[in-house]
Amino acid sequence: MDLLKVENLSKSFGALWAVNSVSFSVAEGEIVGLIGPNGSGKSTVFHLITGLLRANKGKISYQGKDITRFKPYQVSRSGIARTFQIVRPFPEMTTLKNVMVGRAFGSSSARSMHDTEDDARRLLDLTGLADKVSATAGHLGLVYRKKLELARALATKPRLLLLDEVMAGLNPTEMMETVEFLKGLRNTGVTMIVVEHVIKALFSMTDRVVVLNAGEKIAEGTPHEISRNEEVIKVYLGDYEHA
Amino acid sequence: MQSRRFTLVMAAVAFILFSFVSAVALAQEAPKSIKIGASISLTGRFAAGGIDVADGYKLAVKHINDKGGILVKQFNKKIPVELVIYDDESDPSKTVTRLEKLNAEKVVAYLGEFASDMNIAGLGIAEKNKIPWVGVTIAVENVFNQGFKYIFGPNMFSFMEVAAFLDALDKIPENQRPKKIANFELQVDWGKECTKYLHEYAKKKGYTIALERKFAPDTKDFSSMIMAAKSAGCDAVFAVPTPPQSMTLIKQMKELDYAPKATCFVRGPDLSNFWQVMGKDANYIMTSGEWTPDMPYPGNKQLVADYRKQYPNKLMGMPVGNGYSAFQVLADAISRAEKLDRESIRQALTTTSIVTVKGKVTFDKRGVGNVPHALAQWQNGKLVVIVSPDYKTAPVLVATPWSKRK
Amino acid sequence: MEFAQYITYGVINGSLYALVAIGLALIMGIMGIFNIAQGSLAMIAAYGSVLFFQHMKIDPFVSLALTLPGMFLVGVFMYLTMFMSMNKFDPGQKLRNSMLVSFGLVLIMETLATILWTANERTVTTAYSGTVMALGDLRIPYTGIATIILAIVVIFGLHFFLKHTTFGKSIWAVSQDHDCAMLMGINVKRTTLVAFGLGIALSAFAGAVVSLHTVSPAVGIDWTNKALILIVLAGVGSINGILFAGLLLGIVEALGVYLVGVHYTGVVGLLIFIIVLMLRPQGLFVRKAGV
Amino acid sequence: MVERKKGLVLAAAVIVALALVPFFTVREYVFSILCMLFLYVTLSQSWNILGGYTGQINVGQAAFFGMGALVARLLWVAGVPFYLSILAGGLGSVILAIIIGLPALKLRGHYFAIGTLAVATIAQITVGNILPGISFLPAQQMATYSLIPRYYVFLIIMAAALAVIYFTVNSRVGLGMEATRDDEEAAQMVGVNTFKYKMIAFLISSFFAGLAGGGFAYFNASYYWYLPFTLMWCFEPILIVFIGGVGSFLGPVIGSVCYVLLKELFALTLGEANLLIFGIVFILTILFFPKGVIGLPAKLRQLFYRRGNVVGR
Repeated sequence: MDLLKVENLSKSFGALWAVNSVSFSVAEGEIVGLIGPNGSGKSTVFHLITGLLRANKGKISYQGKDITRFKPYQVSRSGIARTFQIVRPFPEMTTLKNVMVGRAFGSSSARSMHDTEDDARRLLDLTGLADKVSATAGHLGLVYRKKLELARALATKPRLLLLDEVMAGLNPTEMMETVEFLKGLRNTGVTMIVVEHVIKALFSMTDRVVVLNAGEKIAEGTPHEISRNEEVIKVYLGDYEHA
Repeated sequence: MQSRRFTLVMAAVAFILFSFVSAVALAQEAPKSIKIGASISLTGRFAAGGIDVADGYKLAVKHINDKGGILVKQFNKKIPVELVIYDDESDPSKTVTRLEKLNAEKVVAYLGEFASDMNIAGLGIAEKNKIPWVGVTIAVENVFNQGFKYIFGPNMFSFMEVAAFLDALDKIPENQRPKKIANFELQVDWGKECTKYLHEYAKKKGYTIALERKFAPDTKDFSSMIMAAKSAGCDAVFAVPTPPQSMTLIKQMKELDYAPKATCFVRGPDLSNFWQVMGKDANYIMTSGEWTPDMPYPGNKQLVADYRKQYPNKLMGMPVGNGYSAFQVLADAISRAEKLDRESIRQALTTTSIVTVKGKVTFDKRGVGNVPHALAQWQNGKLVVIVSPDYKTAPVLVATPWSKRK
Repeated sequence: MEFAQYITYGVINGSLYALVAIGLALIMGIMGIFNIAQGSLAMIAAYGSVLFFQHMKIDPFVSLALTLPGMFLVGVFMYLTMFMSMNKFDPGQKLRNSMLVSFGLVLIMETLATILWTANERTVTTAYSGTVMALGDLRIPYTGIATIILAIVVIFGLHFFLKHTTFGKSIWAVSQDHDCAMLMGINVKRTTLVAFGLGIALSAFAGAVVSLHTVSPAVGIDWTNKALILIVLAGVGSINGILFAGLLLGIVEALGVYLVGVHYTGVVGLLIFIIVLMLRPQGLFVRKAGV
Repeated sequence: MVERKKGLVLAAAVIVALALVPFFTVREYVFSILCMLFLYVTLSQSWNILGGYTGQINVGQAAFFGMGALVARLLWVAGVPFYLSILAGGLGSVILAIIIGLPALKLRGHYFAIGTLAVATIAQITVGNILPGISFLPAQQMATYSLIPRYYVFLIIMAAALAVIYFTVNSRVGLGMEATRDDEEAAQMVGVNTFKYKMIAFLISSFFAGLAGGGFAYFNASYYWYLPFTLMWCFEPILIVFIGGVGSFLGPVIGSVCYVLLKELFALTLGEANLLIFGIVFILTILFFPKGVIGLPAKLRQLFYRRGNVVGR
C-alpha cells in the first residue's frame, strides 16, 4: 500500500505555477529521491505536503487519509517530519531542548519530561551531537545544525521523513556517513523522500527517483533508468548552460 | 499558631514600649527642626507646575526660617522648618512610595502637589497615615465628600471658578452682557462638577446654557464643538481644558471666526507664558485668578520681589503663589497647634483663619477651603484680576469680533 | 456646510498624521527598523521651530532650512551609534531590538526636552495663524492649507525620489535585496546611512506643523501612536499609501465626532485601525500578500 | 535535577523570609517599596511568559492590568470579599485576553505589538470617558487601612505567579512556547500547535497581570479609575524584562529589583536627570547585553575566555 500519494498537485504564486499537476506515490519502506534544477518546485512540494503552503488543486493522501487541508502541526502528528533546506533549528534554545521539542510533540510524545529528556539525549548520541548537548543551537556550526535538525525531525518518531538537502555542505566522508545513517534508518521502518543536489549520493540510496522541471514531473523511475533518460539529461545540461 | 500569636503580641508590646519611650524622649527635648514633606513632580509630564509649586514652598520656608522658624509653645522657642521634597516623576505610584518614605522620616505634615493624578493618589496615603495634608490645586469638591479628616484644600474649587465666571458676566453692562453660555465639558470629575454648578448657578442668575459638548483629555480637534456653539448663538464659553487644549481651542475659534463676548478657560491661560506663546490672540481670555503677582494682600509684594531676585529669568506662575500660600496656612496651624504632633496640627488646621498672599483662607467641616474667588482676564499682555470679593478690580472687557482686532 | 467644515479639519489633521508617519514609514519599509521615537523626534524638531520663532522671529516653514539638516545630523548620529549594529540580525530580531532601543530614546528625549525647555506647553503664533481662506461659509485655515500642501509635496516628492532618481533607486534596491545591491556596486553602507538620516530629517516637516499646534515634551508618544496606525493602514513599504491612510484616519475621526461625540474620537480611529488590522494585515495600499 | 531542587528550596526560603519581614519591621516605607517590588515582579513575569518565552511582544499589558484592577475594585468596594474580587479581576483579564487573543495572536511580529498597543489605548480612553471620577476607599476601610495585609496579598500573588510560570515553562507546554518563539513554522513542523501555545501563554500572562491589577486596586487608597490603564503599565514590564533578561525565569525578578530599587535610588539622588540616565542604561543594555543582567556573567566569560572558541553561524 502507498504510504503517501500525491495526485495532480498544483500551486501558483500569482501567474507563476510553481508546481503544476504533479502526481507520485511513495510506498512504505521506500526511499524516493526528488530531483530537479533550481526552482523546479521541489521545496514547494515539501511545503505543500507538510501544510506550510496550501495547494490550489490536487490531493495529498497519507495512509489512505486525505491530509491536503491539514495544518502543519497536524501533518507532523500524523507521522510526517521534514528538514528545511536552509536549516532552522530553534536558535535560542539548547541543542537538547531542540530535540526535546520534537520528542514532546510530534506523532507520539514521551510520557514525562524526564523520559522526553532521556530520549532526546539518546537521539543526540545517535546523531553525533553528544558533546553539544547544552550548546545554544544558534551558535552551532552548519554541520552540527544540520545534524540537529535531523535529530529533531527523528525525535517526532516519523513514519515518513522529508529530507531537503541534508547533504549540502558536507565533505565526502560526512556524506558517506549520512548515507549509511539514512539507510540504517530505513531499516528501522522510516520511509523517506529525499531532495538532494548531490546526485551520486542520492542514487546510491534511493529506490526510485522523481524528476521535476519548472513545476512539472518529467520523469520517474529507478536511479538507473533516470540516469539514462534523455529529457532529464537535457534539462540538467540546460541548467548548467544557464549557470 | 501559638508561637505566632506570641510573636505578634511581643512585637506589639515592643512597639508600644518603643513609642512610649520615644514620646517621653520627645517631650523632654525640642527637635532641631520641624519636618514637613512633599512629593512633587519635578520631572515628567507635570514638571512645569510641579517646579513652580516647589519654588513657592521653598520661598515660604526661607521667609519663615529667616525669622528663626515657627514658634512652638510646647518648647517655648522658635524651631526652623525642614522641608523635604521628593520627585515622583509624574507617576502616581511613585507618589505613594515617596509619601510613605516621608512618613518613615517622621514628617509632621504633607504638602500637596500640582497635578491631580498625583494628588489623588497622595491624599489617600495622608488619610490612612493620619498625617495632615495641605493641598495647593485640589479643585475637585467630591474628594472632600468622602468623610476624610486629614485633607485640606486651601484653594479655589470647581464651584468657585464657576461662580467667579458668572460674576464676571454680571459685571458686564446689561446691554452687552452675554446670555447664552456654551459649556464644553472635559470628561474628568472636575469637568463634571463644573457642569453641575454651572447649571445650578446659571439658573439662579438667569443665564441659559444653550449648548453642551463633552470632550476628552486627548481631544485635539474642537472644530465641531466650536461650530455648534457658534450656530447655537452662544456668546459665552466656559471650559476647563488642559493647557495645550486651551491653546488649540483659541486657535480654532479664530479660524472658525467665533468670538464670544466672554471666554473662560480655567486652565492654560493661567500659565505665565501664555501671552508669550499665544500673542494677542490671548486677549480677552478669562481664566482662574486665584493668585496673581499684583494682588494687594500682605506679603505678596515681598514674595514677588524675592522670587524675581532669585529667578530673574523665570516667569512667575500662579502655582508659585499658591504654593507659598499653602505653606503659610500650614505654618500658621503648626504655631497654633502649640505642639508638634500630627493630630494637634490637624485640629489647628480645622480652625484656620489666616490672610495669605492670595487672601483669607478658612476651611469648612469637610476641609474644603474658602478662599476669595477671583477671575482674571488677559488684557493687552497682562493678566488682570477682574473679579475679587476683596478689592476693587479692573473692568471686564467684552471681546470684540476677530475681524475688528488689530 | 457644517459637514464640509468637519471634513476639512479631518483632511488637515490627516495630512499632519501623514507627515509624522512618513519618516517612520521610510525607515521601517526600507530598512526594517521600527523607530517608535519618530514622534519624539518631531517633538524635538518642533521645539527647534518654536525656539527659532521665539528668539529670531523665523517662521517655522522658513526655519525648515535649519531644522531639516539638523534632524538629518541627528539621524546620522543615531544610526552610527545605535542602529547600524542591528544590520547583522534577522528581520524579526532587528524589528524588536530597534523598537526597544527607540523606546529608550523616547525616554531620553522627553527628559532632555523637559530639562532644556521645561514641561510648559509652547506654540508658535504667527501673523497668519488663525487667518483663513473663506469659500462661502467654508473656512480653510492657511496653516491647514500649508499642512496639506506640505504633506502632498513631501510624500509624493519622496515617492518620486525613490522611484526616479539614481540615488533613490539605489535606496530602493538596497531595501529589496541587500546582497544583490552590493553586487550591483551600490555602496550599501552609505546608502543606508543616508536613507536613515533622510527618514529622521523628515520629522522636521512634522515638527514645523506640530509647532503651530502645541508642543510639550510628552506629546511625542501621541504622535507616534498616530503614525503607527498609519503604517498599518497603509501597509509596510507603502510611501504614497501613507498620505491616503492619513486622510482616511483624519476623515474617519471627523465622522466619529458626528456619530459618538468628540470624547470618543480617539476610540473611533483606533477601532477602524483594529478592523483593518484583522481583515487586511498587509495594509490597505499594498497589493502583495501578508508579511 | 539536583540543582533545580536546590533552586526551588532556595526560592521557597526567600519567600518564607519575605513573609516574615512584617515581624521585624513596622516601617511602612519598607512595605510600600516591597509591595511595589512584588507588583513589578508579578507584572513583568506575566509579560515574560508571553513576550520572553513565547515571543509575542505585547505592548498592551496595561489593558489586562487595568481590567484586573477595575473588576477587583468595583466588586470589593461593593462589598464582595476581597479574595473573590481579586480572582474575578484575574478572570476579567482572561476573558479580555480571549476576546483579543483569538484574532490578534494570528498577527505576526510588529502587527501584534501595534495592535495590542491600540487595544490598551482604546481601553484607557473608554474607561476615562465612562468613569471620569476617582475611586475612593469607603471611609471605614480607610480608617482601618493597614499595609500588612496588602503586603501579604502582593507576596502571595507574586509567589503564585512565579510558581505557575516556573512549572509551566519547565514543562512540555514551555517547550511548545519556546519553540513557537524561536521559529513558528519549524515548531509547527515538529507538531507544535503554535496558536494553542500562544493562547495558553496569553491567558496565563493576562491572568497574573489581572491579579497584579487587583493588588494595585487593594493597595491604593484613592486613584483615578483610568490610572491602571495608562500606557506606563504597558512599557514598564517591557523595560524590566529586558533589563533583567528576556525569556529567562529570573530575568524579570532581577529586572524588577533593579527597576524598583535602583530607580528609587536614582530618583532620590540624581533628581531631574534620573530618567535620562535610566534611558541610556536601557539602550546600552539592549545594544550590548541583549540577554540583560542575567546574561552578564556568560557575556563576560564569552568575552574573556572563549573568544576564539565560539563557532560562528
